[in-house]
Amino acid sequence: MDERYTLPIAKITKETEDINTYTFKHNLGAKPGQFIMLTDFEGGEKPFSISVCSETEFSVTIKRIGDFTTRLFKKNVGDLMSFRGAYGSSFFIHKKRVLLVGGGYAVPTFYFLAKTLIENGSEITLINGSRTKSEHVFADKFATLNIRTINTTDDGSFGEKGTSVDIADRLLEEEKFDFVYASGPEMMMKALQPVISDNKYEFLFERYMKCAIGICGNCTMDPLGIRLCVEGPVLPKEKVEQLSEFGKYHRKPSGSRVNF
Amino acid sequence: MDERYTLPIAKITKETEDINTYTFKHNLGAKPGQFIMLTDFEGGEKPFSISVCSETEFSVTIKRIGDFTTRLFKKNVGDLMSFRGAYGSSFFIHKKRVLLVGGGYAVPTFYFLAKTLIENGSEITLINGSRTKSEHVFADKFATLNIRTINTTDDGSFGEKGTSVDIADRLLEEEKFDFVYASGPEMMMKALQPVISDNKYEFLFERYMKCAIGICGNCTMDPLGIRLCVEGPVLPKEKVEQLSEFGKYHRKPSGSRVNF
Amino acid sequence: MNKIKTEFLGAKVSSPLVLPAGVMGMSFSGLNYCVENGIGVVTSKSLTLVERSGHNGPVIAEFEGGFINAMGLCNPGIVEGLAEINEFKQHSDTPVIVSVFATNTEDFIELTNYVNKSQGDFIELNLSCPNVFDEFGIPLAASKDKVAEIVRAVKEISTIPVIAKLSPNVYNISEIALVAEAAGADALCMINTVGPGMLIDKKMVKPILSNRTGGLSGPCIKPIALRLIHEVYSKVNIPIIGTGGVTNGDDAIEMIMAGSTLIGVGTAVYYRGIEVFDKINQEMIKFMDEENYASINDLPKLEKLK
Amino acid sequence: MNKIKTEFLGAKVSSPLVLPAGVMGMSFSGLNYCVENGIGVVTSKSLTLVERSGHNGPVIAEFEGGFINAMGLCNPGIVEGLAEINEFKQHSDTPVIVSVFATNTEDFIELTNYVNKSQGDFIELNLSCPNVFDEFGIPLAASKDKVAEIVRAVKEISTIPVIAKLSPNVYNISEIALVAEAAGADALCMINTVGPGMLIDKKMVKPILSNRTGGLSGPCIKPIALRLIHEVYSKVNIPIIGTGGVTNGDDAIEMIMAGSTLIGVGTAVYYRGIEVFDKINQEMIKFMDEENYASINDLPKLEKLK
Ligand SMILES: Cc1cc2nc3c(=O)[nH]c(=O)nc-3n(C[C@H](O)[C@H](O)[C@H](O)COP(=O)(O)OP(=O)(O)OC[C@H]3O[C@@H](n4cnc5c(N)ncnc54)[C@H](O)[C@@H]3O)c2cc1C
Ligand SMILES: Cc1cc2nc3c(=O)[nH]c(=O)nc-3n(C[C@H](O)[C@H](O)[C@H](O)COP(=O)(O)OP(=O)(O)OC[C@H]3O[C@@H](n4cnc5c(N)ncnc54)[C@H](O)[C@@H]3O)c2cc1C
Ligand SMILES: Cc1cc2nc3c(=O)[nH]c(=O)nc-3n(C[C@H](O)[C@H](O)[C@H](O)COP(=O)(O)O)c2cc1C
Ligand SMILES: Cc1cc2nc3c(=O)[nH]c(=O)nc-3n(C[C@H](O)[C@H](O)[C@H](O)COP(=O)(O)O)c2cc1C
Ligand code: FES
Ligand code: FES
Repeated sequence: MDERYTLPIAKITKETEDINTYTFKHNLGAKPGQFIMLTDFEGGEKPFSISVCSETEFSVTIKRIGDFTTRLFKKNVGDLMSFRGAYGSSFFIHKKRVLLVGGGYAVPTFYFLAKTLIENGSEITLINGSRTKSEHVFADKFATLNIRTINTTDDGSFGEKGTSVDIADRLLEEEKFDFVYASGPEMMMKALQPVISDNKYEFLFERYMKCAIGICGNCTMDPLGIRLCVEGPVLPKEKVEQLSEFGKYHRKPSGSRVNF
Repeated sequence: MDERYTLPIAKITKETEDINTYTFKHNLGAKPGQFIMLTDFEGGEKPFSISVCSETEFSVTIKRIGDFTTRLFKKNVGDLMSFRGAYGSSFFIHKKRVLLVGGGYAVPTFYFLAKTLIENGSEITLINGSRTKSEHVFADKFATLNIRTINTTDDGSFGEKGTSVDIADRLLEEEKFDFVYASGPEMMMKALQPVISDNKYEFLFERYMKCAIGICGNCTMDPLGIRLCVEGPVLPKEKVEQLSEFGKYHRKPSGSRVNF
Repeated sequence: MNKIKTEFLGAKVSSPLVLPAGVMGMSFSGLNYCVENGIGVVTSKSLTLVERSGHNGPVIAEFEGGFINAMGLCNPGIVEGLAEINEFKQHSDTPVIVSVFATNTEDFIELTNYVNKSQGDFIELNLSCPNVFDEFGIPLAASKDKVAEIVRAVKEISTIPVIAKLSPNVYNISEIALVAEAAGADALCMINTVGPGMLIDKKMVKPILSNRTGGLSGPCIKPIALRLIHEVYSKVNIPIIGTGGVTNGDDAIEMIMAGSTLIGVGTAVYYRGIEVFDKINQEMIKFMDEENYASINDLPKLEKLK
Repeated sequence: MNKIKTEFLGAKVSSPLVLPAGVMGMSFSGLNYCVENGIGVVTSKSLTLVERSGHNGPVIAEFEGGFINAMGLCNPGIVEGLAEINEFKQHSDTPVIVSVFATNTEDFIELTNYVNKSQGDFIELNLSCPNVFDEFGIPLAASKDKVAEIVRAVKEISTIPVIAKLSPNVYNISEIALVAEAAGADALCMINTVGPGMLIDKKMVKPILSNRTGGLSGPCIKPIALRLIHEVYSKVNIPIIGTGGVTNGDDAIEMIMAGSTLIGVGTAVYYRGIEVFDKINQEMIKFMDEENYASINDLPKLEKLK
């Protein structure tokens, strides 16, 4: 059965003006890269990546974007929310030298990934990028992990100046990595792709999701037809290279295409 | 799931003019005393006790009585039949000195019971009773088991002369048994009851059954309300002693009472 | 157990759970066995004027999520059936709903006259059996006119409250419920089995049920029951016995939230044994404890539809 | 795989399995993914004249034996939808059924004019969506007159065969099927989702689906589908795409025996993965091998009803 849980929000952590982390006391049993479908039964159910996950609690880190997330930002600790999942594919756990390239609200899922990689003895370099200091997330949390982190902002207001892709480009010229992970805006990943074309990698994608269980077909990726909610959201290089819509278009709730 | 199997009749053994044994190649996984519901999808589905049961096949030994069994007696090896089960309670396996008191078409289920008792090291005495030689069943089969068997007919045409109850009465005066099992016409069991009132015992009952899964209520036994298809057909002494309908009446398919 | 005590049309009941018509309701002892296992109200098998043996077997078949059944309204007839109920009443003060089935108003009136003389506490009109199509055609509950006529006629003469049992297989359930209410029904029982459906033996190429088709019951009909109950609850002012697929405490709570006052538990007897009633009672109490509801009567209901 | 080759309205199909409307049918690539996994015929999401975003989430919820869903007919509109189909056709010769939805004859005619200009092989009239009640009321398939009118109008202008998709939630399915046949339908697809049903979140006391209700699909509707298909098969002379709860080879065989020519497989994609089509193909072949049927076309049918 596709179980649904309805629980009070146990904790709300303000990360930036527009990004909050919501914590629930529940043993989700998820793997890094997976997501939940979250709803308040007021209209709308949306996918969010898991940013923290232990046997007693899990968190999702959410950016205020539209109707649903705006309503969510008005909720308080103790308010009930309902979720199902975890769904989807997860990141391959590579035990050697890995590079994590992240951008914006999509970085926090790397926290869950990094914890798991550390447990498996990987040697981690994280690029945590954002546009500007006030939008930078999880820097403190990553600092508590014993990993090499490079913070970067487009405007240089925090960490280095430049995009995550700029930093990745520089690192890859100097060093060798066995595996690259990317999670961030699609155009960031699109820009990253040529930079890491000699590497093995996995990208975390976002597409509009409705059923999240692989039947409605709203989240299929052209031309493969694979469903981002089942075969994704984490896709390996071989798949990414075949995607004709990557960096070009995605589909609205109606299924109609919109260009990035 | 309440599984249903449709299989060809693998073997038909004529036991008497009116009694046949039907064998199916199927691992039923039943316990002695349990029954199946058998149908040919021509109208009617009826309960029959399991007389032989191994990992590769099982048998039911059936007396021609009414519409359904008359149709059944016209079937040939290879004809398809459908069954579900095994259902119901089973005989307690007592490992010491046991007495089996059987009558008519209800005796064969003691073959399955005896085999199981033997495996458990019980010391078995079987009274195999019938009205007359031509109605006597399974004498040969029981002879192959290394147990003490007393064949008896009302008219003395085969084995001793007398009813199963007469023989049981005599044996119990002379010997001690740790447990008594009875399977036969209800009036036989009714007559047996006072004879074995000092013993522990179990009786196998028959009542009209429809669902066989404990919901229709057609097979409940007054005044307990227990369902013969779930809590029975094998009932222990404590239950039997409380039954007000025992030897008095049973219920028709309509639920209406008919006296024996 | 105080938490789950409630009232139904003036009668005190120890649990909101009801044994629905046709399940374990053949004999006084079958009803009593359910009482011993925690049921709050029992319903007899649907009784007809004349004894009926019902359909030939197989009468029931399982599929994923439920059963189809076509018992064919087997019952010993109203006289013997009421004798069982009276015998039950000698040993128990648990309220009894007498379910009756007929195909026309005159017969329903005659049945009611019998029931008036029995110790039954409520009379339930089975207007919705889906398993006697070949014999009687589409259930009465599909027609507003017939529902109105029969309920009115029975209500006029019945000395005990009248419950109308509705069919799920209609598009206009609230209209039918409103008609029943207007005609004087004191309560509604819904839903009867869904469909009907059919299953096939693919080796013998035959329908499994000898009646070919049978109504669906069990967990899979719960969403349909919840939807219909909520729609009807939004419109009527009489209590509803919510029935259909209730298998555990969560289901029972959902039934109440959808608008039920009492909750039928039928097919679940197969899934969880005769102990199912006690189990569901306990599960409801556990939920109320966790969520701080003092009584089953405090449980909130879904917002009504407009 | 030769055993399961068959024909449907003159088209050769590699497997009798059909992807029904609304499942994986949003994009050319989704359809193609199902073809790679063994489906014989694909159906598009039901297309409307104007783009629809569909209902807010949650749009789907599971229960024992199935799902309720209320997607709300989300689709990119007929023009973009047909563009996806044409793109699909560039890569595949698998037959495509174009499903269209409208609420009146004029719109169905307009939709048909678009479909005529596409590479779709069949047009399917969704007369039976149970998830847009609030917006559009009771499905058209509940009315004989509307079914007749729409099918006739579409048939008159359609350049490809016309399939009518029927609703299970009626008492007179064969009458409706006969009306569709008489109006010129070349085939029937049945059944659409059942109910609809509702599920409740008991902590928040809210319906789980944002549309409140949703149609039932999955294993638990199979008995209803089999019953209705058999009844319709007994009366009409046009082929049926039997859909509803088919999850394994046994189910598919039963559908054929009930009277189906092709078999829809939707919700099972959840239960058994996208590989479900190949799995069912193999399971059908296994059954045919065991029972000595040389071809899917040799499978016997249940005796027709009189
Ligand atoms: C697998 C997955 C993981 C995600 N993880 C996170 C996360 O950890 N944190 C987070 O803040 N967000 C995450 N998202 C995105 C998140 O689901 C959307 O931001 C959210 O649904 C917006 O809802 P809304 O009602 O507030 O905005 P809406 O009003 O629905 O959307 C506002 C805009 O965003 C677009 N949009 C919405 N959802 C998507 C989508 N899934 N893909 C592409 N565009 C979309 C809409 O088309 C619209 O233009 C994830 C999405 C996916 C698919
Ligand atoms: C648990 C159980 C185990 C059984 N085991 C065997 C067995 O191993 N071998 C065997 O031959 N028979 C057995 N029976 C009895 C068998 O089920 C019936 O003989 C059979 O159903 C008769 O079917 P029919 O259609 O041929 O006769 P019908 O026409 O149905 O019946 C003929 C007469 O028998 C009566 N009758 C039918 N079934 C029952 C019943 N269950 N209880 C009481 N009276 C009944 C009818 O009321 C009628 O008077 C068993 C019954 C039960 C309940
Ligand atoms: C074996 C069986 C027999 C039934 N007989 C009757 C009946 O005689 N009269 C009636 O109104 N409903 C009858 N029903 C319907 C039930 O009362 C109930 O409405 C239905 O089964 C749904 O509840 P459930 O899912 O809890 O079983 C019967 C149901 C079953 C399973
Ligand atoms: C998510 C989902 C979306 C559906 N959308 C449509 C649709 O747009 N048009 C339609 O005619 N049927 C639609 N249906 C109904 C299916 O085509 C099919 O008739 C039904 O699901 C029964 O088959 P199944 O049990 O194999 O899923 C949808 C079903 C599901 C589960
Ligand atoms: S969201 Fe429905 S298939 Fe992925
Ligand atoms: S036969 Fe139905 S309860 Fe026993």
